[in-house]
Amino acid sequence: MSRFAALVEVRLRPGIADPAGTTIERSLAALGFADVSGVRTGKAIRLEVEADDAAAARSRVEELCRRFLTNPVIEDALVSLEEQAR
Amino acid sequence: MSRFAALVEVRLRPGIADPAGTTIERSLAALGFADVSGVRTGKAIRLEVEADDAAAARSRVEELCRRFLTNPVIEDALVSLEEQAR
Amino acid sequence: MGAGRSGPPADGDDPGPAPDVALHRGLGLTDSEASAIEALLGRVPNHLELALYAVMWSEHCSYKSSRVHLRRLPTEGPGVLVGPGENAGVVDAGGGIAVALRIESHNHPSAIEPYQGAATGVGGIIRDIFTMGARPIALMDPLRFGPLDDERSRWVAAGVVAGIAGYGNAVGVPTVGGELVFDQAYAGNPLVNVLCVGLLPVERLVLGRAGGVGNLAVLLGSATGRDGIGGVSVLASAGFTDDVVAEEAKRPNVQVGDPFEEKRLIEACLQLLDEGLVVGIQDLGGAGLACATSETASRGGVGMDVDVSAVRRREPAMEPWEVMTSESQERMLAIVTPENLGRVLEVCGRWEVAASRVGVVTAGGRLRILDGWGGEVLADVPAASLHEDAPLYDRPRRAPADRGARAADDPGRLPAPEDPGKDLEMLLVDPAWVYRQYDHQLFLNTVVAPGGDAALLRLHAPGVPGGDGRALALSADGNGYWCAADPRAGTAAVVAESALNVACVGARPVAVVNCLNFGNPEHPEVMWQLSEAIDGMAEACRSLGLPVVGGNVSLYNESAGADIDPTPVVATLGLVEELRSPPPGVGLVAGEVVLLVQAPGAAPSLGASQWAVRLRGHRGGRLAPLDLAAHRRLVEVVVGLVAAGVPGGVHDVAGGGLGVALAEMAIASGVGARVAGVDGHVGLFGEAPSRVVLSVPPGRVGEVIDAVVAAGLEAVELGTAGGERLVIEGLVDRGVDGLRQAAARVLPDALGAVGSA
Amino acid sequence: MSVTVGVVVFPGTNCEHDVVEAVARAGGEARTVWHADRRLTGVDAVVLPGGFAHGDYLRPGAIARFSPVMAAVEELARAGGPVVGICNGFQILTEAHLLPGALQKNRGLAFVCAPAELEVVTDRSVLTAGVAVGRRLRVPVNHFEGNFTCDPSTLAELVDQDRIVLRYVHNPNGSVADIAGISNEAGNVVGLMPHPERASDPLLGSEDGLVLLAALLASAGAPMASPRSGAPPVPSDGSGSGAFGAVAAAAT
Ligand SMILES: Nc1ncnc2c1ncn2[C@@H]1O[C@H](COP(=O)(O)OP(=O)(O)O)[C@@H](O)[C@H]1O
Ligand SMILES: [Mg+2]
Repeated sequence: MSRFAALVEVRLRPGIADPAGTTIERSLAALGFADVSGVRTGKAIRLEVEADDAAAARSRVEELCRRFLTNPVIEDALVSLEEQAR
Repeated sequence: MSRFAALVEVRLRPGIADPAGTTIERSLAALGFADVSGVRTGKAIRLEVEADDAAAARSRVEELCRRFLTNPVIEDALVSLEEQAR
Repeated sequence: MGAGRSGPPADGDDPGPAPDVALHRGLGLTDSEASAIEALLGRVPNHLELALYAVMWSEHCSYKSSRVHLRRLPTEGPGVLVGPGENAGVVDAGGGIAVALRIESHNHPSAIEPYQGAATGVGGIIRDIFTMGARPIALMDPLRFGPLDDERSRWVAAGVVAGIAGYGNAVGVPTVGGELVFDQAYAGNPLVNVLCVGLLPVERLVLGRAGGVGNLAVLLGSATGRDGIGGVSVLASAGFTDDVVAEEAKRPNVQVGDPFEEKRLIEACLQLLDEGLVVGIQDLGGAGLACATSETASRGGVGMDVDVSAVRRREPAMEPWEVMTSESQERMLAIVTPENLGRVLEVCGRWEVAASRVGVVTAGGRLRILDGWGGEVLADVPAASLHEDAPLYDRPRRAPADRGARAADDPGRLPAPEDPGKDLEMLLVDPAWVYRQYDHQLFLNTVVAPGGDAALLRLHAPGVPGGDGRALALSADGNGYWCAADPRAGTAAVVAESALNVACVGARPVAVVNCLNFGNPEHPEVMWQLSEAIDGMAEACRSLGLPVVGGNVSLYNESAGADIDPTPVVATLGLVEELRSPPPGVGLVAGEVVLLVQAPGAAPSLGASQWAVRLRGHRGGRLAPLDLAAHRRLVEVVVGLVAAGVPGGVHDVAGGGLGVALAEMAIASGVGARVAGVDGHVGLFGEAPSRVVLSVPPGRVGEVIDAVVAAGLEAVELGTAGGERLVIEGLVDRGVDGLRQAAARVLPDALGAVGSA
Repeated sequence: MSVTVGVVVFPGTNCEHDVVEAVARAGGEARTVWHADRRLTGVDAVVLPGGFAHGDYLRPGAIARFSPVMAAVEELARAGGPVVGICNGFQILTEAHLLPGALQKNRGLAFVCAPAELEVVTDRSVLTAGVAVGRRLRVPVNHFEGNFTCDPSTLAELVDQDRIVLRYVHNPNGSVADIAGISNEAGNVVGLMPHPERASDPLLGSEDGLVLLAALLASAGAPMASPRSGAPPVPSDGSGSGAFGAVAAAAT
């Protein structure tokens, strides 16, 4: 068994309104960041998983995303994985 | 000028309590995910920035993080960048 | 059990490294405090011991600069069950129910992390209440920030409000009122005060003390981390500077609140108390375990052995001194008998509250910190010395040099406004944007919600039997302008206003708590302000029959060397014997007569008024005099009239004067008025204590005037309510709806767009 | 014969006492049910009350839906028994897929506690059975995540099947089609953001919530006449018990 570190990015699905992103974007110009646009907000969840290999780890994390970490009605998830030194 | 897509991960600084992460972790065993641990929660913010080059883009996003997207008292940010096709 | 290797750690044989000067200073102890500790122990303290004294003798925990003055406050009265000194004051409300209340400040943490600073302030004050055995039923949040046109102040204000909402709503305690002030004096150092009220059956009253040698100390709640280490000594007891290094050093002291943990703690602790499973219970606040263990032991006249290794930790490699002084949130210490331990753990298990046995009550009064039961003794000090032997300072006091000149600089000499209606509009701020973010209705108690003169709540809570129609009222009040002009008279006027607010919802004021927000006590002017304010409060409370049942002192409110305006905040508790229907509230009823009831010869002054300070930037002048005896009679008359259901609307005249009071009544009810006889802009905006506006049905005006005159007060018929305009002859003619919109716009315009990720 | 309502308490729930009290005012009986219980014995209807179950961490309702009691709630719902989720309870019902859609953050990105004017859209639900369609009720809202969201086909289905139960007259949160409450197809499972229990006494400024609670009691007491299903509520018969989540108590 190895330990894998995962970063799960939970994003609002395309087409779902993101008032937090819109609000940030609206205040950017006033702050002198007119060069920034397209703000979308989501959650970043870091966790560790024990698994035999990277594929197994990924499939566990994806299952966790499906069952628990996202609400598929409005969200999807992007998983990135990294093996940890023991 | 090019356009760069950035992913900003806003994280609680090490040592700062993360009640959401702790609570999520506590419920995992009951969901059949005893192999998952070390849950930490943060924010994921995607945005686009116009800049001359990658270095300039990164420094703009990092400035935005410092001034607006994080409170350095309890949070820090991890920025990853990608040049966009026009 | 705790019978380990005995003997103090440094009895001649192994003194350890002698603490150097830098060490005790680094912990915030002065050289003379360090020598006092050495004399008290008869030896050189080790690092852990020094850390215990440093946090316990900090300004925050020991009140070393204010105690000599606080003694002058009246603290006793017929209904007082518990006065200052315990976690909260407790007042008998009749019918077998008692009310616990307490107010605290969280100013410094909120300045650097507004959301969490305010949130943890809410968490801390709630723990003070259920520690007494009371079910927390309501919060209030007196808030003061820098001006709305300052970007950082807007960020602080929006974050603080979100933090109070985020924590208070989730923990399930409604926030039923507060205050909201924006002024330059608070730009570098905002004031975030929080008040909590709880109800308990009188017989469940518990005090935070240990008793019974052999009883166990059980630590409940969150694991202990490095957050908030030394918070009381560093963060709460020193002002802000421009020094970036110093700011950085303070940062680790900010904590993150967990309202979900706190909610489970409330339920678990109340169940433990209901089942009679605890001998004593104490929250962990400032100074963490060091404070909770030594305080319970010293109150109970016993000692305690604490196994520091038994404390659940959130982080690896924590030093014993870090564990003992950490201010990690959402923790409680329960003293239980060994027989009850099993059941205690069962109750905690049901609520998913972690519990571990960390101490045992001992005879002899020593607080000993051990590394494992029977392990090394890491510290050994007299428990009581951490409290009772704390230094007491009578710091030098001096009235400000410009006092006379400032008083003589009367804003009455400023030119009269060309359009008083415009000035009136600019003084109106509707705080609804704030309180709409707070659950203010939970427990089905809120009869008068935020927006009235005082909150009015049914005396009713889960697990608290009875109540039978009784109600309580609460109002929190402060006025930095008045207190800066004259701390003694200003504070007395604040007490008077608070009592009158409570009366306006038909409740008899019975007790107060206070939060004394002042600048740096090492400045003699600040100590003079503090001393004067306490005298003013003492005098007003004595005259009005209001015992002070608790309080909090927050010093070092300064930034870049400038002290805040002296800002004592007073919260008054009122009681209603039988509440049959909601009181009339702030408002006007079309066709009714608008009456001003006041102490005889009231002479409003523009000195330190809202109009002078906020609109003209003029902070000089004198306050209108306060006749406390007349004020007491006014309070009684108003309570009587409201309880009898005579007026159709009631509002006290406070900040902003008669103009603002009339406008607020018109806005609240959507009914205008036509009034006459207001004497220019001084009459319109001048402030004076002891004034109330009533809307009275024409047929009952005679009876109201009789009651007023019989009480030695005076009634002035101002005019008639009705229509859609507020007309104050010769001064103001504005549509009520326009005024309403102007007031409603201020906060959403300034704060609504302060986005955060 | 009095109707008994089970009011489910999750760690972090805070409106359970208020619902129990308001149900009593509406003429019923209510008792609390602990989230770790697997049975709903002796209960004619279930209310999932408001609050912050599990702190609303991750998402409101995300953790609570896995509580042991939810299997019994689901069983009762499938058998046609009345199940009502108020506020956090509504969020839990959507997370548990007993109701469609999701509740997102309010459009104004702030918590809202205020009175709301509601319009009854259908009488074909356990919460509005016998209440005149079009009737206006004044019932407070109190939430941060009350902005009901669903895809267009779900919305069309809700409309076609007459499953929008209550609408806001002035939308406080950005909810699609001003939706304040919806039901399942049978009408026996209802979720709503407003708090009927907070409008249950003249001292509180409105008694309109009692209209809804009385309809619920009537529906529960006359299951055969319940809006769309002929099936009587069948109390579930689970077995065993045990706390959900780690029990962290430990003696050293
Ligand atoms: N920060 C706040 N939180 C909650 N309620 C507030 C806040 N600020 C003001 N309010 C409410 O708004 C109303 C008006 O406040 P204020 O003008 O201070 O009243 P008064 O002049 O009668 O003391 C009160 O009911 C008060 O409780
Ligand atoms: Mg008032």
